[in-house]
Amino acid sequence: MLEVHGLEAGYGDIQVLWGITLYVDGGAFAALVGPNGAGKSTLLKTLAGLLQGKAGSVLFDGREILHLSANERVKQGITLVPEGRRLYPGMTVRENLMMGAYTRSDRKGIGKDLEQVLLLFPPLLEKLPTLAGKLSGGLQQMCAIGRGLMSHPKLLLIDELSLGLAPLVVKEIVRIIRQINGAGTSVFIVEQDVHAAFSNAQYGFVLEGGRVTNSGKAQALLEDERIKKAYLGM
Amino acid sequence: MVFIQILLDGLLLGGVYAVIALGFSLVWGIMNIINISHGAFVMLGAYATYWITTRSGIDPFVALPITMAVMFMAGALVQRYIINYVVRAPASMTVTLTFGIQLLIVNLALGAWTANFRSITVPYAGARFFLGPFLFPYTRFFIFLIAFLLTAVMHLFITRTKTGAAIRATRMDLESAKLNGVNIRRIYIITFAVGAALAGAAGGMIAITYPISPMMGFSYLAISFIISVLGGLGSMAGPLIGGLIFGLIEALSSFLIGTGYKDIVAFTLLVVILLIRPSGILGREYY
Amino acid sequence: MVVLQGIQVTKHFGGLNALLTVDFEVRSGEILGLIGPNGSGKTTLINVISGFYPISSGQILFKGYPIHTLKPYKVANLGIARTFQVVRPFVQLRVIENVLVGALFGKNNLKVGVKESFRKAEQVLDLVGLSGKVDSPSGSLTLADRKKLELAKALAMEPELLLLDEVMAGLTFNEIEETMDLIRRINATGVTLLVIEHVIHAVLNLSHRIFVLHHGEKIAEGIPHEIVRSPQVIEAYLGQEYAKAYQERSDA
Amino acid sequence: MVKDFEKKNLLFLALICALGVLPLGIGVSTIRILTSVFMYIVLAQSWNIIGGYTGYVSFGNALFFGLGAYTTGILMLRLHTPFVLGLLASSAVAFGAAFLIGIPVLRLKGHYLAVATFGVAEALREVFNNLRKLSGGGEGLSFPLPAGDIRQVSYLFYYIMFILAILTMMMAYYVTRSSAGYAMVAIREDEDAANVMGIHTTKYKTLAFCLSALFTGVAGGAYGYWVTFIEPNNVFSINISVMMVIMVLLGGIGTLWGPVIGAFLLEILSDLLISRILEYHEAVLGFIIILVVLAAPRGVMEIVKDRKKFSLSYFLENIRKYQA
Repeated sequence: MLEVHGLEAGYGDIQVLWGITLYVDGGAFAALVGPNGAGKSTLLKTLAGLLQGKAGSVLFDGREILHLSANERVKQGITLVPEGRRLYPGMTVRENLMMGAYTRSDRKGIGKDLEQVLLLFPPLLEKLPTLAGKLSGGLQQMCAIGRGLMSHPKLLLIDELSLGLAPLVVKEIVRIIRQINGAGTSVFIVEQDVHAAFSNAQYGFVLEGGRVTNSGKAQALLEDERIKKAYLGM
Repeated sequence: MVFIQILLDGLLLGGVYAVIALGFSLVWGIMNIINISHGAFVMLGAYATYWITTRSGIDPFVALPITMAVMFMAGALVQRYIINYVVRAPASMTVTLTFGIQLLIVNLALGAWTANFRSITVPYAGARFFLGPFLFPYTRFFIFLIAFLLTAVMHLFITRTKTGAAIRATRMDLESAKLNGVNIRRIYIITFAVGAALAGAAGGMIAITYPISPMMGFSYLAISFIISVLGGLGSMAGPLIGGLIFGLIEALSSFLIGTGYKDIVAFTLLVVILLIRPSGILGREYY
Repeated sequence: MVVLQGIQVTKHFGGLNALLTVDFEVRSGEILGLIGPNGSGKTTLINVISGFYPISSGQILFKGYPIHTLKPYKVANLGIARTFQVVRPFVQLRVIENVLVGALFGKNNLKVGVKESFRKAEQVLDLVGLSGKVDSPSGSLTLADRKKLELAKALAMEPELLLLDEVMAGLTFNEIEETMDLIRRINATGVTLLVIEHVIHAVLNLSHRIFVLHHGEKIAEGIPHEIVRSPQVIEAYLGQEYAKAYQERSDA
Repeated sequence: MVKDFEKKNLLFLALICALGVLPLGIGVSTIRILTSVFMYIVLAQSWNIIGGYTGYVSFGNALFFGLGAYTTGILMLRLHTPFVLGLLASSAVAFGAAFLIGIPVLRLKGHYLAVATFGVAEALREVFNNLRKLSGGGEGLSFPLPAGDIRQVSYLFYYIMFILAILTMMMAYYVTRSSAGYAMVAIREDEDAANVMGIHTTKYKTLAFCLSALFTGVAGGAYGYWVTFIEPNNVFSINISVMMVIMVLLGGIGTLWGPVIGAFLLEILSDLLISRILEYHEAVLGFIIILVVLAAPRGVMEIVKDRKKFSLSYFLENIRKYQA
């Protein structure tokens, strides 16, 4: 579904990604891990169209999308849940969720998806009229993922899912993401927490210094000593 | 008695001020651009109303929506082909650029329409009614109502419509808005065009009550500054409340200290508020 | 001798405890490593030491003198320099002029003239290995060179205590080796260092002592080899489950 | 290197000498234009110190011009002080005003600073419109007429503005090469980073503001005596504040020679326009402002420094740089 070949990107003169090649199959749950500064967020921003890739190709459903803008990619079916949630703090939870459906005009479909999101994340229901800026971290992450789902994506990209969340909350959200994935949406998460990433994904990639240094079945990666080395240097 | 009448006059005038500042603070708040040419847009709106009224003979109040539509288009064009290219530029560039636009518009208007004052005469110009001992001219009273109406419509537009939500979203988190599929450029065009339409409405309202000339805009720019700072940039109610407060302050200071000093009071107020509370008296963190 | 001492340092942001009653000390002449996962409060600690944020409660003493109420420039004038994680060169100045600013102000603060400060800046650039790029516009440097420049700016201030915030993030293996070497040489000239680093193997090799922050609290402190074996640290970095699994594997 | 330096200096000296004897050979109206160019060099270069080098974009620097004009005027008219003493007083008043205004106002940044400086200038304009006894209020203030025939008078002001321009240039030259100058540029580039490097930012921002006021005030005093009649709406005008900004942008912001080039080009151009199309000259000026900001916001200096840049793609790149 998503095929990335030799992708190079960065900020201004500073190149961060050096020829990234990876893929996400239709319906898959894929994960990418890597230490701080490896270029994880840069990769996702480039995939979502917030940053322009300098070279390489990004194929989505067989179509080249490297030069599409962010809003065009949303229409194609790629949605990014950004690092740090990035909700609209002065909008209510409902308004935030509805902003997720901004590109859609099928009222019925939107209504159905809103119901679906509230089923997936029941705690959001009573918070609908609350300003998003006043939610706890876990609820914010739920709202952010819910907002992403409201665009009815084919591929959901999630950046730093576990950042700043208590382990139990992470577990709960990961469970829901598996549910989302089970319903047919492809999921690609980028994580620092190796376990949260690889114990749930089918396969994964390791990013170091702007390059993919390792990839394969998630279970195998989880047991790979090299990952620990990348993190703890032992 | 006289004192209360003066306050009432101040309030009525404050309504017009509110509409002048409404578009200005919208553009400032959403796009982070101080539009120095806002006063020139007010002037263009005044002339549009004037020409529509004098040429076609329709009532100036009826001409207001037409004026707004014309100014909306003008604003959209200016945003698309000029301002769009400096939206991310530092203040030195945006302020200077919009000053240039102002200079261009005002001097073209001077060339086309001369510096002479013109006024719209309506048959009901002198009509008034009394509420107890207090006097209300009909035109000013209507204008005051329209100011409220426009503020209410803007409030509904910003809070209840999808486009309004996208405008607020763009203001709160640009990247998130992009990720939700908002076309930022289009949002900016709509925002600036609405700002211009509101400037046009204000200009029309001024043309109904005062003589107009191409040079009229600048003092309204200054008023926009003051009211935006007074009311803060966080809401649609800000300019209304700021405008009413400013109308009162202006009336009071002319009455108590003298007409010559009202601008000193106004500008001193502007600077003092900026220093004490730059987000304005009613300013909110979020739009 | 203790150069810098933090007593019950606490910093709230709204309801969030970025730092919670953290006690720490930096001893004269040492390299102290500060590690912890993302969002654990490392950068916040540097920000409060350098006077960027006021602390919510507690005390920070520099050579026994309280500095937690001082403005950043005062802290700098006393002899504490810092770098920024996201480097902040003065983009429109040449490389040497960037460093010159540090030499002119910093600890000496105007006691040295412009000419002499230029010479000082040249020496520092030599030390960090940027002598070939003295006149380059600083905006045109590569990331590795920008990191070096960030270090040079701080070094030119002639600090007694240098706070380094992830100077190795984003560098290649060789560049990291170079930087480690450089930090050792700086330390050898008598500068005390507090080093935040995510490149763990570097910080383990480099530091005399290490302390670990997690969720704004100190969870461990000690010499490098003990630290990496601490279950709390492994858990903080790799998650509870991973730590458990790792423990089982190494037991087996 | 040394030779290069000497060549530059020689060129500069030759230019000064040429401009020094130039008025002897040209008509009074040309002298007048050049006098005006020199005055705007003073204003633009002064603004450049706070707006260009320090990055605090003031839109109210006309207030120093106005204060200077009125200080000299009031002293000459009411106390019959000599002109030169008036100028000295103007510099002191402008400097002092900048100090008092700068400390609170320079805490603001960006748009808020722009609006606040504009507000202070407008408030002062209104104050002088109302100080009838002291300043003549809105009716303006007439200076004593300078002695001599038209040509002699035009020489006098030519040389006054010429010397002021040289002094301002020298100030800019020496300040930007001093530690204070480096502090100012560091503040512009990244105020927080400057702060942690040990720079007392408030001190240097205020200093920059005071220096930018100094010769602006003197130029105001000289201007009043030159044109013999001033009114608040004229000398405190936002147009003067904006002209300073435009000239610096046109020439090259934060450069030594940018303000000179900008003042020269814009003053000559606006004079040409006035003589050709009086009615629309300000409209054309507005158009030029728009073009400069869009296509060459870093001014002529950048193109002078690197002539290869002078191409369509350079301008297109500038236009695209800040778009949404």
